Amino acid sequence: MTPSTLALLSLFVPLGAAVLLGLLGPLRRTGRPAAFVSVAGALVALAGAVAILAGGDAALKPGAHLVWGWLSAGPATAVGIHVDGTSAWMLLVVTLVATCVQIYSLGYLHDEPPAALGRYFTYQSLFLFAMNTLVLAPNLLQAFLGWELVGLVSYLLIGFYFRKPSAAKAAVKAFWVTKFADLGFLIGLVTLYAKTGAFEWTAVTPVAGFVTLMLFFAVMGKSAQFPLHIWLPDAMEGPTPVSALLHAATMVAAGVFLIVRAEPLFAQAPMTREIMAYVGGFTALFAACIAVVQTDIKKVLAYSTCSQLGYMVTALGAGDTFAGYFHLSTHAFFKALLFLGAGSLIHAVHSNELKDMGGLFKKMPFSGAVFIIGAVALAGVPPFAGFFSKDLILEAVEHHHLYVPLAALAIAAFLTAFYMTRTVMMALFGAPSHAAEHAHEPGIDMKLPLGVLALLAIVAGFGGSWLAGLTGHEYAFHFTLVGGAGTAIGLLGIATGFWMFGPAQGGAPIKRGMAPVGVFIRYGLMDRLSTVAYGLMLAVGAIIAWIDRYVIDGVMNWSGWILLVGGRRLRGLQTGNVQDYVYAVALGIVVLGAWGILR
Amino acid sequence: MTDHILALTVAAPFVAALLMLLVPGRNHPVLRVIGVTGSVLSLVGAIYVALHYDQAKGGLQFAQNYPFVPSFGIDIRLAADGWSVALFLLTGIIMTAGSLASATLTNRPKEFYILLLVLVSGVFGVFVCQDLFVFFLFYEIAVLPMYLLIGIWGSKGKVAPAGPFKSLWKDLDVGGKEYAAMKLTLMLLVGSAAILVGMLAMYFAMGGKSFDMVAMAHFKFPREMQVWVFPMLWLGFGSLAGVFPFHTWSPDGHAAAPTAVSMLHAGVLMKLGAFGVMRVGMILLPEGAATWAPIVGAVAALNVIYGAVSAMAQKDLKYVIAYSSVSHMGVVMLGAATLDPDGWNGAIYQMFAHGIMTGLFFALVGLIYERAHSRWVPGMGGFAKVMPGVAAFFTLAGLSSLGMPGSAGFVAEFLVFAGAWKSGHLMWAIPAMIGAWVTAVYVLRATKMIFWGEGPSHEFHDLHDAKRVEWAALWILGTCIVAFGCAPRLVLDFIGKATSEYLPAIVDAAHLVAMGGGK
Amino acid sequence: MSPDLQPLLLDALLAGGVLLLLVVDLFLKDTSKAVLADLTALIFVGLFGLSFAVDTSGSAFDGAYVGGEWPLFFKRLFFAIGALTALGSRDFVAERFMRRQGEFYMLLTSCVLGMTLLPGAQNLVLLLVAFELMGLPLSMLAAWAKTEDTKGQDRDAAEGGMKLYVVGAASTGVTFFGLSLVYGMSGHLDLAGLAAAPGSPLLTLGMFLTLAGMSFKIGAVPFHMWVPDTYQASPTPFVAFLSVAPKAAGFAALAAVFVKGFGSAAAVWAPALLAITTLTLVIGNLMAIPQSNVKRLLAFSGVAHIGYMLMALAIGTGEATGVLLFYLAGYAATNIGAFLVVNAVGGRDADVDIGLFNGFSRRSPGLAACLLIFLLSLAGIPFVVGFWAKLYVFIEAWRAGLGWLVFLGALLAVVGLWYYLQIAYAAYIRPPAADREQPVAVDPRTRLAIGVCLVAVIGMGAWPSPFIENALAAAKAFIAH
Amino acid sequence: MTLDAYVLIAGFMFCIGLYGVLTRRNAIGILVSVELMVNAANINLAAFAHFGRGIDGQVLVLFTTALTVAEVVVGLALVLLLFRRRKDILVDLANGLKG
Repeated sequence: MTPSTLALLSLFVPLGAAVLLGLLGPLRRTGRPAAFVSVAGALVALAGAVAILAGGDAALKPGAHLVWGWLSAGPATAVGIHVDGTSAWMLLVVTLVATCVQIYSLGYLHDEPPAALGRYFTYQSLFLFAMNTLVLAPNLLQAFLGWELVGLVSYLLIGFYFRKPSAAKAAVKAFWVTKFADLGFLIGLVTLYAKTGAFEWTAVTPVAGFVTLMLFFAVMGKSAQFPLHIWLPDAMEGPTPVSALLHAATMVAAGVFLIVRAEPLFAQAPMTREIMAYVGGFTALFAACIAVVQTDIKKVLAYSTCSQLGYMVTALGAGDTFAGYFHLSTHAFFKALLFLGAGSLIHAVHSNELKDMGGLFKKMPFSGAVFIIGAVALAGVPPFAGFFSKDLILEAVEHHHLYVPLAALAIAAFLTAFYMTRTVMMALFGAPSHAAEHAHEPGIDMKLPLGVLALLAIVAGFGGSWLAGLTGHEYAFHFTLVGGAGTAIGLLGIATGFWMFGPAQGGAPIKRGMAPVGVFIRYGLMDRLSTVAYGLMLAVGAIIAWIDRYVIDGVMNWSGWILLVGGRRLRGLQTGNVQDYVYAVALGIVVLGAWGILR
Repeated sequence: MTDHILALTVAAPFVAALLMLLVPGRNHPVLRVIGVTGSVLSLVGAIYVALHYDQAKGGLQFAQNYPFVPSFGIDIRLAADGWSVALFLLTGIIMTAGSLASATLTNRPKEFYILLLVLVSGVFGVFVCQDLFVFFLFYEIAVLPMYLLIGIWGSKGKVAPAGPFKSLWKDLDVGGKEYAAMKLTLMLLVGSAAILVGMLAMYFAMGGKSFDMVAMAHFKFPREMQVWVFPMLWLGFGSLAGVFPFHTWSPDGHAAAPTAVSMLHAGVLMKLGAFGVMRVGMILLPEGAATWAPIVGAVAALNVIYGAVSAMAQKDLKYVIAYSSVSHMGVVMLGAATLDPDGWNGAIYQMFAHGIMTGLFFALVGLIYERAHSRWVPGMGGFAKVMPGVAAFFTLAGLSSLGMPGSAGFVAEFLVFAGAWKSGHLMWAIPAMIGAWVTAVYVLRATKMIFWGEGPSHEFHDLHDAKRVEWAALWILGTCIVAFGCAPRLVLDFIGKATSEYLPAIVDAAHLVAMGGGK
Repeated sequence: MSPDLQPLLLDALLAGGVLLLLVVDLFLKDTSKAVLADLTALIFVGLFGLSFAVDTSGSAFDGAYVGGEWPLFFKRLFFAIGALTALGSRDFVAERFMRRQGEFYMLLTSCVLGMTLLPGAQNLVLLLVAFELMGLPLSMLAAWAKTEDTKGQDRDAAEGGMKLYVVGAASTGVTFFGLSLVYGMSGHLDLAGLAAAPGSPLLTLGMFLTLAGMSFKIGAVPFHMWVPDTYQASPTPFVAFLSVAPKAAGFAALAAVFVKGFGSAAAVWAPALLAITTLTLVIGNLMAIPQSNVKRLLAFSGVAHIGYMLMALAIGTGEATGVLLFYLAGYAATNIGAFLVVNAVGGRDADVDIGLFNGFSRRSPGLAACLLIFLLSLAGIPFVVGFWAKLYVFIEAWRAGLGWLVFLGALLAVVGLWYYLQIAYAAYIRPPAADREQPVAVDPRTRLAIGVCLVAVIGMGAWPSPFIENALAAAKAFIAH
Repeated sequence: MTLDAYVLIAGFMFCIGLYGVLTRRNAIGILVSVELMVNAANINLAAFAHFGRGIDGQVLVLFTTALTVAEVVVGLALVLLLFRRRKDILVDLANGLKG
């Protein structure tokens, strides 16, 4: 089969699963059978992605392009698929992680009622379709369609436990914030259309600067860049596999993927790139600071995701697309691994809180081991996956003389290593909590995805040059001063973490250093800000609605009332005395007569 | 037979209404069957028209003339263009869903169905009528039954006295259903008065011989006349389209109206207003339209954001949806004001998309109200547990309303925004886009407050999901939202065809106006 | 002078009918006098039918009376109104004024005789005689009260009749005085002579005094103030008659004197008439809003309608006059129907409060639907005759360059809808009072009359063409002669 | 006397009559005042006829006289009716219908 056929398969089989489950209520409500439908769909999609890459990059070099007119006949406003190295690899990453997560979910959500489980897997299938729509987009229009759809599924999945008020709140917050950012996408899209008449990735246009700036605004929302990252920590209200898939590996990385795809546009906009580098660098540092003081294991990972996305954005801002893309891929694997591993721990102790864990390594060696693999990969320890991509990013940033972002990334690297060590120490070692005493390893359905992802987290870094070749870049690992320094900083972070939270300390909660700063930033500033903004909007709404009801509508009522009162006043003339009536006649003839004579 | 398909489609509901006169009022099943049959027949007619409209040829098809008042040059001229096809379909769909949704009505169904069917005949007529005068007649038929429909079958609301006009409350009974019905009727008829005046001005400017709209489109009215007649038509028709500040009938009217009436009114009738502005105001008076377009667009942009922000503050569910209609009709008017092909296509498509979406919304609100006996959003919560189907459809409608890709609403809004941008009116497009975002805020907030969270509290003891025939309406409309969102060209091609026929003349006129010459 | 009475054939037969009624009345017992109503209706129907069969063109009395399409249109209108009134009055009158039925129908018929004579009059003498022949019975009929009954519907009949009489008598004096000046300045009493009179201030004064005097009969503001009081007090079936027939006759007289007689001086009187028109439109509509008595409400609504008709009169062209005829016919059908329904609902109550209509549609759905249609026609809603009537007036007004008046008229039509809907609201939306849940009793003849009105209202609304053509032709003949 | 004098007298009479209608509370007084108005018109008609406007005016005087008689008869009947109902004939007290 040709790459385009395979890509269509990967695209539409999950959609088919979603539609099937969506329309067939009875099937959906059976729970596990429904889940198998979805998993089967994901497996087919994965097989398609693998087959595309297995077909060799000869077929992918020019890129298979297949479009149908959507808003009108003709290619200008078309949808379809575009399969080249970049999208093929991304397709593989997405389908692979999605498959892992879906299989994992079978175990993780074992205790959910069947109807809820069916709903969950319907969303999962829909997500895969939406994400593939975005990945395979032949133009920005379709990218936007996919972009919005993944946002929708994110909303639905965060709100999966919709009866929980905090989850409901988090779901709508996520939607509002990302949708607000999406205004940027829409504006950029419309501008591009207005100026070029189409939505091509490769458009050359004088407004590229504006368009890319707007696109980046959308990326800031979806990829959780400061200050639009506020939704991501709250999004952890969703089930942990969802966090792994959407809010760590794939959906939040869509922003990065978008910039990678739209490279020709961004290349025309150096200004935008510079802004990106600074925003990314700041986010990397900022989020890492907050991650240090989190007590909820998922929140640690969420801020870590934020921070890592900052890395990618900085790399893209430095103009090194491949560095960003590479980190996207490795991050997808190890962060999904971390989340799923964390999920395994959570599943065991029924709590997200680090203080409820502790000493779990002994009870759950497999989960603990894979979690540690993920952590070291994230910390950038060679030869794990994160090392290579992070090294490349630092190198690229240095190469473009972006020293401020570079410094931020370096500090972030230290903090990353530090907080991951802290997390590992607090969760896996030290004195077990009461809840942790009955913890045990999950079943095979959860172990299998963990194993696959752990493997990838170890080896993915070595595929760098292959990936570069696939996507038309050049890359070979070589030692540089800045990269080495980065690694050293990372190791220093681990050491510090070990020193502070190691067995000697017994996983004591943090009370030193930057704790107040982080707490302030997290709870004092950003949350307050979003609450204030929301409250302000509601207040404006209330004022406008009041004006509408009592002033605008009041004027309407008033004009009717004038008639009513006018009529009532006039009734006073009708006195009932017939001579007054004759007076009216007399008045009439006097006026008429005067008019007649004087005219 | 097929030559007269338009007349047959227009007449089908009316004939059904006449048939009902013969049925005793107690015989509910027969009445229901006649009502639904009349609606379905008109839907079949609409589909027939869509299938047999020759897209390659375009223009006015299925044309038929029926003499009416020859001495004043009034004929019933029926013919369909691409827009008619799309809006015919919309009306058929909404009416079918509406008649299904009111199948559970037990209070005087005979009168209800008769009025509803007469109304919908008028709507069909407007969309295919090529005689300005008869256009107006159909328009009136579509508007007037509203009074009784709301007055008799409506529900009562209450508005606390406040504000600078507080003293009016004791005289006007603000908030009641009769107040709403009366306000709606009077405001719309004041609009009609303006339309009538504009219409007569056009009739006499053309020599007082004929109301033929095709002839009028070719006739070049004097610039000065266009410039004062267009605003008459804009505000006249616009009052039905909820143009600020003549939108205030809409929240009260929709909130008071019974389910099927809200569906039809917000779903189809408001479109008549916007359709009138475009079909009569803009196409027949291109220079007037070009002169006024900046103001029309600015008011429309205001409508979008104003309606959305107002909706955000509403606590009564029906008011939320009603204000959202005001906001969405702003999108339609914005598209119309762009005088750009994408903008116009978007405007008509938004009529279509919003019609279906809001029809679904009102159907759902009706279901919720029927079960919860309350429309007070803050008091609800957790309804998704007991009515998951309703929750799902409500979410779907909400997504269309906020312009989610894959739903019809996205296509429409996107085209309108693109049109606004292309016509160089950033200052319209940005408020409109922000308005679309505010839509997301209030729709999801409402969804959250109604369906999510803990609950439902025990005061809502007879909540249950949709049943039997109620599903039909939901499925019809829900399917349409997704189908027309995924495959917009099903109707967009028709719309685009007609737009491409009408627009060039207006663009030329806009150039003339911009140059200040062209007399 | 060879009295060729051919043009007056119908009028002569009607005069015979008056006598016949008088004579028959003598031979009937009180209990069987109700048959006089049927006889009256029969006379009118017969004459109505005959009007299609005989040729009444030509002139009589040495040119003082000219037949033709114009008078014929009015005659048919008056015959129809007379027949409908007689049918609608029958049971009402028989129940209340059992002994005085003969006089009632005799007066009604002679009143119609005055009206039928009027449109053809080409001479002020004949015009005045016909005008008075019409006017005097009206006062009597308006005061037609059952003196023993001091609480029921005719409680205030004497007062209402007296008001009509006093304002009417004063107006007659004004008319006479005005016409005397007109005669003095022009030297002629025939309309053709008036047309040739040279302008002078006294002539204008006379003209305006005549206008004022005649405006009383049609109830134009500010000569309208008797209208609501008299309508409220008088027997309702008679109000149905009073609200349409004298108006039509008054317009015939005004058209004769002004459009025809002073046609060349239109520039003088048209502005004055427009001022009256505007006042009438505004005052009539505004004062109708706060009314709670349906008869008063319809009275003020009638004043408002006179405003629309005056609009057509003020334009003064042939087409406008034709439109006026159409308006009169449509208004007659609508208003008679409305008042007959009001009579049925009001029953014996002294005041027909809107509250009496509560739940009407549940009590008698058919009758309520009729009322609704009449109200819609009054409001000027499409597909009933009132719409076309207003529309034609607007079209003609626009043609005459009175765009502002069209706009005002259209806006006030919306205001009109407001108060008409108040009745519809009570009838359709409010529940019936506990003691009034049974269907409204309507006698068969009233039912017939209402049905005829309904058919006319819907027929002329759905298919106005033949009627407007007929009216235009009549007006054309009138102008051309 | 000249025509102007007749017309002036007639005008004066008409005004007196109108004033009477407006001010007399007694119904009979109003009837008499109306007579004055009509007779003012009659004086006009007769004078105009006399001063060369032809015989028509005099003919009309005869007619108006007859019509006025009829009118007064009706008026007196109404006054009687009013009296039977109210036991007085003061028109300004008969103001039950208003508004």
